[in-house]
Amino acid sequence: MQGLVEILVLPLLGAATITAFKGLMPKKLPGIWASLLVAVSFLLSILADRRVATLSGSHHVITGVLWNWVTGFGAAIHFRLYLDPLSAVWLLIITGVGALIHIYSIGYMHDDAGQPRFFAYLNFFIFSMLLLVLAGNLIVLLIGWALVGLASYLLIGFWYERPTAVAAAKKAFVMNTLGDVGILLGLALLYIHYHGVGYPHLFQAFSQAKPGSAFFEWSAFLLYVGAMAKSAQFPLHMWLADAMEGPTPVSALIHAATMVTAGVYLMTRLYPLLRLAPITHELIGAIGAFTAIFAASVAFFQQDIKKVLAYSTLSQLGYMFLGIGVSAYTASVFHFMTHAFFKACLFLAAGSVIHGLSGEQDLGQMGGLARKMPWTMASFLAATLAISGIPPFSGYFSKEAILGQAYNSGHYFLWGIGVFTAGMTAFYMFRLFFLTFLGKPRNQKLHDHAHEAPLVMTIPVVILGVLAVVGGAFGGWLNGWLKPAFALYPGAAHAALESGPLFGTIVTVALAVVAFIVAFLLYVRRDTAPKAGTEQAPGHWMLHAWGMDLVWMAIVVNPLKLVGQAMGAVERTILAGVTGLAAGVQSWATDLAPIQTGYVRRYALSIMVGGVALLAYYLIRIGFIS
Amino acid sequence: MIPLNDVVGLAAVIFAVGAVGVLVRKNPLVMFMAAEMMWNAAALVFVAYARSFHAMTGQVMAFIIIGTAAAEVGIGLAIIVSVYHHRHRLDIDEVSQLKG
Amino acid sequence: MIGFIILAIVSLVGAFGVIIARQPVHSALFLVLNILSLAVFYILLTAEFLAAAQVIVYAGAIMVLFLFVVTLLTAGKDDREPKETLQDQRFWAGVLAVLMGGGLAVLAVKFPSRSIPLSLPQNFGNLHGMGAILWGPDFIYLAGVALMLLTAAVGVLVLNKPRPASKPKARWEEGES
Amino acid sequence: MFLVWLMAVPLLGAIAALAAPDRAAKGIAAITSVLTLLGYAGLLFISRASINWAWIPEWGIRFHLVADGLSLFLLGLSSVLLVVAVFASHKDAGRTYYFWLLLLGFSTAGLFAAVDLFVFYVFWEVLLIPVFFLLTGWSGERGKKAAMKWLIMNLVGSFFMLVGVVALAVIHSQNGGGLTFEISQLSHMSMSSPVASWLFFAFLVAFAIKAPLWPLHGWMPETYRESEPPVTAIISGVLSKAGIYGILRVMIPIFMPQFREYQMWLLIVATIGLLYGAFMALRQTDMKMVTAYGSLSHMAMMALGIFSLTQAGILGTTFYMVAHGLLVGGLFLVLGLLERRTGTRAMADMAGLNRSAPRLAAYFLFFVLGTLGLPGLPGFAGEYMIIQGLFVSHVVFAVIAGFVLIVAAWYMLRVFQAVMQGPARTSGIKDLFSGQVAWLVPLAGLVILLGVWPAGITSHAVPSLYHAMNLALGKGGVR
Amino acid sequence: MSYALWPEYSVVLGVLVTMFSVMVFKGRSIQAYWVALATIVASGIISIADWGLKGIPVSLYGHGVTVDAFSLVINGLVLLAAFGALLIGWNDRRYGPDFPVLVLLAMLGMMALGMANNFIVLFIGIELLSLPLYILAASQGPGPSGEAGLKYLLLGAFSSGILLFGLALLYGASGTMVFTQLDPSHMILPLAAGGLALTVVGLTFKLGIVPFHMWIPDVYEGSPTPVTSYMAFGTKVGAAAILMRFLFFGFALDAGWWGPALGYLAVLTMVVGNLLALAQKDLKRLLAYSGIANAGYLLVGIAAHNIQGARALLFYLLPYGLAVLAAFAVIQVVAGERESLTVSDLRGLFRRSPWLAAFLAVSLLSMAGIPLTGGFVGKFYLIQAALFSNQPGLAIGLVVGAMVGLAAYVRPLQRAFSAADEATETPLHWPWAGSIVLVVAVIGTIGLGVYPAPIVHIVNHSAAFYWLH
Repeated sequence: MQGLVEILVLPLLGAATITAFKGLMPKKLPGIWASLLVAVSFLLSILADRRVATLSGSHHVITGVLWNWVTGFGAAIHFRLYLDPLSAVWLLIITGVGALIHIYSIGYMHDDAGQPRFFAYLNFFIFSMLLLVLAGNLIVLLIGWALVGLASYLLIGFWYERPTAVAAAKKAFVMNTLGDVGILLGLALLYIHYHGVGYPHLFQAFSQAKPGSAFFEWSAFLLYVGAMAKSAQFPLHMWLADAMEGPTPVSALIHAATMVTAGVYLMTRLYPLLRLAPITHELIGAIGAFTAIFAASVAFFQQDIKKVLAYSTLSQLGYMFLGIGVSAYTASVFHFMTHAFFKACLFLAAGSVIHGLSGEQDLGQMGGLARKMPWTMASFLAATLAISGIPPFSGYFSKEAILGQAYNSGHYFLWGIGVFTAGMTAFYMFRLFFLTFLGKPRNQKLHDHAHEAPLVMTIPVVILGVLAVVGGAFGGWLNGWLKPAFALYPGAAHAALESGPLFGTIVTVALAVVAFIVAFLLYVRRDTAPKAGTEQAPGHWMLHAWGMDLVWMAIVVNPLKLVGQAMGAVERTILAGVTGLAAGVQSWATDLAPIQTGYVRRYALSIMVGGVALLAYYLIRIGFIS
Repeated sequence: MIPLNDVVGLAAVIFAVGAVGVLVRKNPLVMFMAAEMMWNAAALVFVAYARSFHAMTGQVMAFIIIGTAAAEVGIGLAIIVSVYHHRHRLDIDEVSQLKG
Repeated sequence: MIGFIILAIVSLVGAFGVIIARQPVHSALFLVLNILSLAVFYILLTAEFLAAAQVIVYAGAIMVLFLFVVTLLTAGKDDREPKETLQDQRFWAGVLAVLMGGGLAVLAVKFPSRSIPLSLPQNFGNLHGMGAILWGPDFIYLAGVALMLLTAAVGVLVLNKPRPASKPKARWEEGES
Repeated sequence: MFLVWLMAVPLLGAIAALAAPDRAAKGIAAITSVLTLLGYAGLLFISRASINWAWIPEWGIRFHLVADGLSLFLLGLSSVLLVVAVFASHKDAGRTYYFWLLLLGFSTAGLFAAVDLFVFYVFWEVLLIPVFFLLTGWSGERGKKAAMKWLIMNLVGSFFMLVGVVALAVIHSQNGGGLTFEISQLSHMSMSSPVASWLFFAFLVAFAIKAPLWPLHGWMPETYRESEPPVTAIISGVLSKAGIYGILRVMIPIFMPQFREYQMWLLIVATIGLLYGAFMALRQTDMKMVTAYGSLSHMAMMALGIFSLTQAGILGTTFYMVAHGLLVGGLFLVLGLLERRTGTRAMADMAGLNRSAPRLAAYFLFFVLGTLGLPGLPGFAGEYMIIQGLFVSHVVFAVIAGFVLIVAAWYMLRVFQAVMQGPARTSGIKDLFSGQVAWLVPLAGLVILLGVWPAGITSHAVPSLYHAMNLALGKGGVR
Repeated sequence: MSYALWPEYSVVLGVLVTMFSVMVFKGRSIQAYWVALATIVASGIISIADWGLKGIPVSLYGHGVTVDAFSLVINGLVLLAAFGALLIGWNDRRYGPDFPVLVLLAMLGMMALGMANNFIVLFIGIELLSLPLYILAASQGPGPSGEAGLKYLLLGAFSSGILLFGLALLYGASGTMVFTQLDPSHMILPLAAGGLALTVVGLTFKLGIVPFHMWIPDVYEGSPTPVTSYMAFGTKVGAAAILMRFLFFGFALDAGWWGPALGYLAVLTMVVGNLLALAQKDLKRLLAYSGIANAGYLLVGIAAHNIQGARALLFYLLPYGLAVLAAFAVIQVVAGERESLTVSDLRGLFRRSPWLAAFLAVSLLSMAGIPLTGGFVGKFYLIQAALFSNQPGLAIGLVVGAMVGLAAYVRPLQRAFSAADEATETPLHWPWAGSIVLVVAVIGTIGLGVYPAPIVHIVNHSAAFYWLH
């Protein structure tokens, strides 16, 4: 198993030790210890990846069975780990970005009472996420899948005394359970047909199969439901926005960089299945595109700095699924990587801002912070440029790759949406940037106390900022690196990176620039209030995410409530029936008792009655009376 | 020579009359007499059949019945006396405290 | 045959008299009538010994006992039959008795038992015969009757022993003494 | 040998506890239960322990107990929960309490090991009595009502079963097979279809009442509400499994044709129960009741697993019985600790207890997660196998079962968050004492072990399970 | 002559000696009790000695009495009943020197019923059983006791009349009085049918079958407790024995036309008895109704009319009797001076005397038919019998009756095991004799439940009526 187990176990060890000995540990130790472990497993991951790279043969896979998970019906299901170039990418991002965010958190959480608990959860999350990507079959993947859900539940509800946080946590967990069930059903379906859920086994089977049967559509769709819930695709997206109740590093790590992209991982991992399920495949792309533009529109007028970033995350996830939909797998992975860089950077920077403003998140209270926190501003700017797709920043390349392949594969409509969304992205990101760092401060008091974050926080931010700038350079490497992973089984026709038509690029960039200018004019020159445009029709709806929460209440929650009430009535009747029956027999007895009148002659009469009856019966039976 | 089955029929009637007596009379003594009458009817039947079978077992049975009746009457009257000693009326329906 | 009918009427008069007479004394006397008629039947059925026993035991001992108790209990009280209080008691009693008695009578009359053409054996039903049986093979029945009479004796003693007004306090240790 | 140990030790311990003074009772009970557990550990090393003594030769009844893969782990479950329950009980509960508790352990051991129908029935009814007295003696008038309901409903069920038991043996002997109550022999018997159907339902009703399965769960709410937490843990953890176990052990081998005939109806009713329990749990305001109705739903899940008549489903049920027993037992015990601290069970009366009792909260959350079927914990493994089985037989029910998993997450988290999270309104409570952690930790460890390594049970259960099902295969069998 | 009747002879002897001792010693003369006890023990020993004896089975006095394994088992049960009654009443001053004498006399009657083989012995047995019980029932003054005695007397005389007339008709129909010589195929059938109907009425009256049961509650409630226990156990043993002999010896063949009626009566009895038991407050009355219900169970064994039925009936008598003895012993101890004991008087019994409560629990659970008690095994055997005779209705009726009765048996237990109010916290005194009965009964009940095999063996041996299929 060449070190996979160690990579897995180290974070778990961290979580366990911190939980067990948090009482004994000095104040700073948990953070340092946790970060150290993650960093070590980052190094181990690098080694493991090198080992994968140096593997001979066509497919570069390290795999092995730890133990039998369950046996007894059909084929045994093993507890199998599996490392190939695809999971290697995730491995690196998870541990690398994870390590940075751990370090950042040391500073960010330094004065929080629950600090050890926080780092234990964080380590536990890293472990679960690694389990997810290192899983060798769908069951193990599902275990990791659910455990990251649990981790995010714990971390969203980290400040458990905030009712909003608790509610958000529950919402996230329940919606993710929906996803888990989807995967569960999907893998059960696959198991029935292929008597196994291990990747190599399944892929072998897929590569011989003919596309287009309902079975493939269903299994692919069920698995996609899982991805949907985890990656917050429309209509299962609400939990992600609410998840911002958690501490900012959590938002950066879980709800931007890693966990929410698990769906992307699952879909890219199962690309041979997508080939067999064309309808679902198209659906993925369409929903992805819609999610992208929908989220972008919602992000337009958000008032909360983290909300904006959350919806932008949604939008970027939409891009990734769009990429999957047009089977631009490498591009999606590429975008996932760059997105991990710049979005983590954005969140951490936002975190520094919030930290600097002692917990203030409302854009209405910010402004003009550039002078106060230059480093943060610089990296935030870099990341903003990256996400807006301004060349030569990283975002440009990855987004370009996705759009280009969308165009090449003939999905012109999706392409159009993508391009337009790119423009919107540029607008709301720059709006955010301007409202935060430029213009004149809207809350002087806060502004006066604002200060640059300590080094332990700034350094990770800057590193990520740099990555956000240069991340595009990894494209070529990634292309080569993933080629074996996608070449192994049929179905990845356009997996490799392709460049789109030139005019596409021009239009995209032009839109971005225009959006930049508009934002600049509106929010720096005119310095419009953040609230502007949220009163009347479109803006209002955009601000409230088009009222999707209400829709959910209307079509899902309330009907269930009604069913519950009906069943409550049934229950009352059942219980009443039981007691009623007993009471009925009892009262029957009490009514019958007076038959015993106490008069001897009545008793004699009853004897007489019995005697006559018996006599008559016998005489009838022998046919004397007939 | 008298018709045996008619004797049995007569016994049946006496038996029924005795039963009626037990059912309708309220005086415990009279009820008891009626019961004795039922026994007598039975004894009569035994004797009659003994005659028809030329076997004396029936007569033995009748004799046993008479003897038993004597003993029973002794006990019965003693009980009735001990129960009705302090009561003013010989009414069986007064003795109905135990019920339900 | 005529004799049988007359006897039957007499015994039935006695029987009905028992249950109709208003006063227990009359009932007792009617019962005597009934018993005596039965005794005559016994004689006709060649059971002299039983007839004698019937007269002596019933008409003699039992009825005397009855009359004695009647007079004892009804002394100075109204001994007239109280009103019927149980509703429908009489009606149902009549119906059921008619059904049962009628049914049995019909059975008895319609199905005569097998009768043996031979002449009666020696000593049938007279003192010798009965004695030979009762003090011979069937002695045990006599013993049983004896035990019952013994019981009756004990019973009379027990039931009429003077009883203290208030029950004595139970002294558990008494038992072991 | 170890089987004898497993039954003799609790019995002797019970008598000893009764003889001992009140303050020594708990010590004796603890020692006894631990010894029992050790005996069980010994059992694990024997492949197929069994007792087979003549009991009533005239009726062909043998005192025949077997610890095969089917019963082995349920025996383990009962001994583990017995230990935990004893440790979790009040110190001042009194000797009779421990007497009944140990007697319960004795009778459950007998029940799970019995393979002679008569023996099975004897223990089946005997274990009603300890629970009855535990309900009567340790709670007020409402407890008495609950006890009455418990006893009468269960006995009503099992009396019909009694007729069924005897009828099976009689038919077997009238077929010329001689009078015997050995399940393995009765299973080869041929019956006329209507008779078989009547017997089938006679058994099914008895088992369904004990489980309980909707709509025969009338005794459940009161009993769970009124009983002491350790007793609730044993009732819901072990006794309820007896019902399902009975279906597996007795009905599957004998009544397979009837299962086939009525499968659709059985599946439908069980599914109604599944949804029903989940939604009722969602409506409760009493945290103990939420768990109670939740387990009602889970029992329906197990029933579904059996009624799917597939290897996966039945195996899943076999596993899920043990898993659910540990989980729900632990959960009820934790709730008991909570109730003892707060003095209430109404979720509205408590909030934010996490601040004052983080360790309690942690274990509470652990068992909540296990109960709602979090992958990685045993509940999930069982539910997965059951759903796998349902997929094979009827997809619709698999989908509904999946949906219920979501509802389960909903209502379980509702409890946890209402009690532990949110702004702390009440004054704080004491956190777990080390003594309580001492029995919680091994329990949690066992749960995790089962979660990551279900094969530990399934691989053992399979041979005897398929033995039972191959007995059935003669009559249609299972897929 | 053979030793076959020596158990009975010894009892007669015992009666005489007892009465003599009464004359000799003044006062309550506990000596009479001792003599009676010695008699019972002696008779028991002789019965056991007779068990293996060659020359058994034997039929004496012109087939009047048959001594066989069956009658010996009945002897054993009857002796147990008398033993229990005697000891329950032992330490209570209210029962004078007459008590043991009458108990012995009634016991003689029951024994006679056990071995009766013709109408005369049947009748003698019935009367010899009843007369002492009339006296015992009425022995406690004109109050409830007198009422009980009077009711028992009048109804007893009435039913005896019916019985006699039925026997007479049977005699006429068959020409013989010996059961084993009765042969339905050579009878005048209608006459036999009428006779059988009336005879069954007379016998089931003693057994307490609905609708001939109505004397039972009143008489049981009014009579002194030991007498009640004697009636509940002994009378039922005798009646069941004679009913079984009479029907299985006399009418074994073509049971088709008389069997089913008994089945209906049995079901009716089981349901009504248990149902009315639910409504009772007074404990003795409750047990009276449970006695009716149990009579129904016994009748199942007869209605099944097969070898299993005979065995099951014979077996069931023992656990039933033990449960009855235990229950009435508890009542005697708890009630003390009072004649009656209501269910609510049991409140807090567990606090006052845990063992007493435990014993009560065992006996009531045995009546309810919970496993590991004799009652369960008995019911189990009865159900077997019903199903072997292909009459599932009987089995269903049995369990339905048991279900209905449950609450009746359980409620007293709940009272006994619930906390008492301070008033009743006085500890109870244990008379040694009653304790013996209790211990014997409870051990027996549990023993029968845990290891019934030997008893089952004996019963199967002694109820071997080979002509039953």
